[in-house]
Amino acid sequence: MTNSETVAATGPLSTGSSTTRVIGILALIAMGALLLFGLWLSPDDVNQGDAVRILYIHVPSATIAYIGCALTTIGSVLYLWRRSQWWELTAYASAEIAAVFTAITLVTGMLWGRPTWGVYWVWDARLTTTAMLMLLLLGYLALRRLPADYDVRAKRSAIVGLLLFPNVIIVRQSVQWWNTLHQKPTLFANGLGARIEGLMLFTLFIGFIAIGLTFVWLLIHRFRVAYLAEQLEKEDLDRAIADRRAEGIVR
Amino acid sequence: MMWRSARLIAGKDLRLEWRSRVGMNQVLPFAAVVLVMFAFALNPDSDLLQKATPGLFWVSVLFLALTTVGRTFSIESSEGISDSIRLSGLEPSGFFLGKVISIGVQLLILEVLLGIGVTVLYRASPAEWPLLLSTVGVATVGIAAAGTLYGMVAVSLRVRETILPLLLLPVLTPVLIGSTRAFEAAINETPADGWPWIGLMAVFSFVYVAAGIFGFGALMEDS
Amino acid sequence: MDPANQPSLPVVHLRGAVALLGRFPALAGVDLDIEARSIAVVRGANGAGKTTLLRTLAGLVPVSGVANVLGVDLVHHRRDVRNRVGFLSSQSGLYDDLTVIDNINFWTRAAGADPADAERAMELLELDGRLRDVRVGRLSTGQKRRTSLACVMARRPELWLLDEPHAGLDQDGRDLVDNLVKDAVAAGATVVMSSHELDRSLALATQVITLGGGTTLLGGDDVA
Amino acid sequence: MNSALLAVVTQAWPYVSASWIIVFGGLAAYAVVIVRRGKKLSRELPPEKRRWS
Repeated sequence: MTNSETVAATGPLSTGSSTTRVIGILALIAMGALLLFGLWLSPDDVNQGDAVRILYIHVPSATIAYIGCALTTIGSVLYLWRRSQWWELTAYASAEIAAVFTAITLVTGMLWGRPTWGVYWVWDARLTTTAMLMLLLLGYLALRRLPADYDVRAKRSAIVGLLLFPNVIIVRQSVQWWNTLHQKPTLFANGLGARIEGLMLFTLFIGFIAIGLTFVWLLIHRFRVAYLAEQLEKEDLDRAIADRRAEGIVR
Repeated sequence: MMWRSARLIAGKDLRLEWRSRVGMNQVLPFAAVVLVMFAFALNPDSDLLQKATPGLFWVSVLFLALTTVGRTFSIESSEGISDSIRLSGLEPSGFFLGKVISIGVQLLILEVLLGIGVTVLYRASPAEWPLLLSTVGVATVGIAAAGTLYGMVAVSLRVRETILPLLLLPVLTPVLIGSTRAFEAAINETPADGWPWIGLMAVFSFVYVAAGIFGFGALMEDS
Repeated sequence: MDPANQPSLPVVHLRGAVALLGRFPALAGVDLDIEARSIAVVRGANGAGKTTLLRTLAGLVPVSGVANVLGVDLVHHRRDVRNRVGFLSSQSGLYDDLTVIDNINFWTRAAGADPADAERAMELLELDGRLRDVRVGRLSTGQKRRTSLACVMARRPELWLLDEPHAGLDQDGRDLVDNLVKDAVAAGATVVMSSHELDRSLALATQVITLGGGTTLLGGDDVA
Repeated sequence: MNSALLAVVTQAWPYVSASWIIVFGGLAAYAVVIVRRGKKLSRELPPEKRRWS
């Protein structure tokens, strides 16, 4: 047992740990496979040609962004209900990572749109909802990063976080209706859904695995960074209290 | 108990509004300016302005809502009032509902006047009154509820002017889309298209009123 | 230091109380006992934490350590003490655009106080005459202070927390405050007030507390 | 219609490579930033504070 004591005494020098190393390696393998299948082994699409290869990262990123957003709402609800810092930090970490994946989804969406629709941005229901998701996440993150006492900051962000996913659902619904009013279903909708199977479906499946593992890996690390940051703040606070007391006595 | 606090807050806010008249001599002229700006931007004689009227109307309402929410909460956090409110024994949910009512009433008045302005300036022809009125009703409740909740979240932060729009406007897109489409359905005399939007906005308003009633205590807690 | 052997828990009982303003530790470990029906005067330089101490006792600030006011544990249930205290802050806490009567009606009804008490407070503080329908924004410091005091009085608080009550008042304004404090204590309340006009407040005080660097340097009632 | 679409689509590969570079590059950069911040923070904290609850 002495080994674990010594480790505890010195403590890990980074946010890494055995679990993150395992997940990290698995993620790298999956990413490698995704690269291999996505760019070389899987065939061109009969209609879109190479452009379909962008979808192998675009679709999983979009899904993970929504999952991250749902996690933020769950975390916020549990913080408000149970006052557990662990869940609040999870909510914050997953919101930030969800924002990264939302950005990726938007960029790849536009890059996919250019060769297939001939234009970078189309008010397609999915893309528009993803753009709104980005704005909602930026609002949450802007609020969460305002310097204030942890409880104040956490409580306010939890209220916004609590409403994040319901907002996304309502926005998605309204954009869906709004979109079908003045635009025929886009190529994107039937292009992917109808005829993807065989090797292409397998590649997409790898995409989900790879992006999913990367999300988990990032989440664990980002959580620990947030945890350390809060600990550091407490540390500074204790020091500030000590200085404050000294200030009184000196006079 | 909650309704008593709500009545007290709404009464106080509306009396405050009546006495300071800021709504009348600042927000209303601002609304008129916005309408005229849109007219210049969209060259009134083309029918583009006519078609865009519902959208312009509701975008103007959103801006008015932002100023109204911003103002009412800046008053609440000046002169040590936020301390007195927390000491006053008012129910947080009552405070929230009172604010929603007072902001809602102020918005309704502005919407009526804006509606008159739009009808005159843009030669809009309102029809299908039941759909129009229910759109105004349910949209105003949604905007007031979300405005109060996010207004309170942003109330005492130094950067309130910038964070309130960033938090509130993206959240209000379903109301903007819903109310604009419902108005268009009314003007094109196809009300059937409009009613689903009323349903969506009703869900939106319900979510925010519920979130406000249960979450507001936590928000009022901190300075 | 075991509270059990004390006859009755003091109105205010703080041990190592820490309160934060944002991230600044305004109170950095305060030890303090104040007995019922006493008039405690809190002195100290600006920024020593006087106002934060009063706001903490009113249950307005999250606090850690041991903090007990009127039998309520402030660390966990600070909201429960709020309807039993009256807090006169350095700011008016009133709506400038509303008249004196509007303000008093609003605040007393919000606190669920008896309208008769509000009426009596207004008479005592000479607010029922010319000033009644004047907007608070147009009042002088002294008149605003009297309006705020009327709102505090009408609540019949068990603990009066007054932040610099004498500041900016003329001679008879200060006499008015002193009489109010005496009446309150006579009626069974306890008063804690911060003050710079030590000549005035010391005359009234039954306990003098000196704050420095967010802690009690003297007069925490030999608690150390 | 097919030939026109084909013409547009054939040069898709620059967009494909751009997408993949942005995604992999972005994620890698983000990961490096997080890990480095973790290291920096870990150094500043005394050992016992570094447990993740």
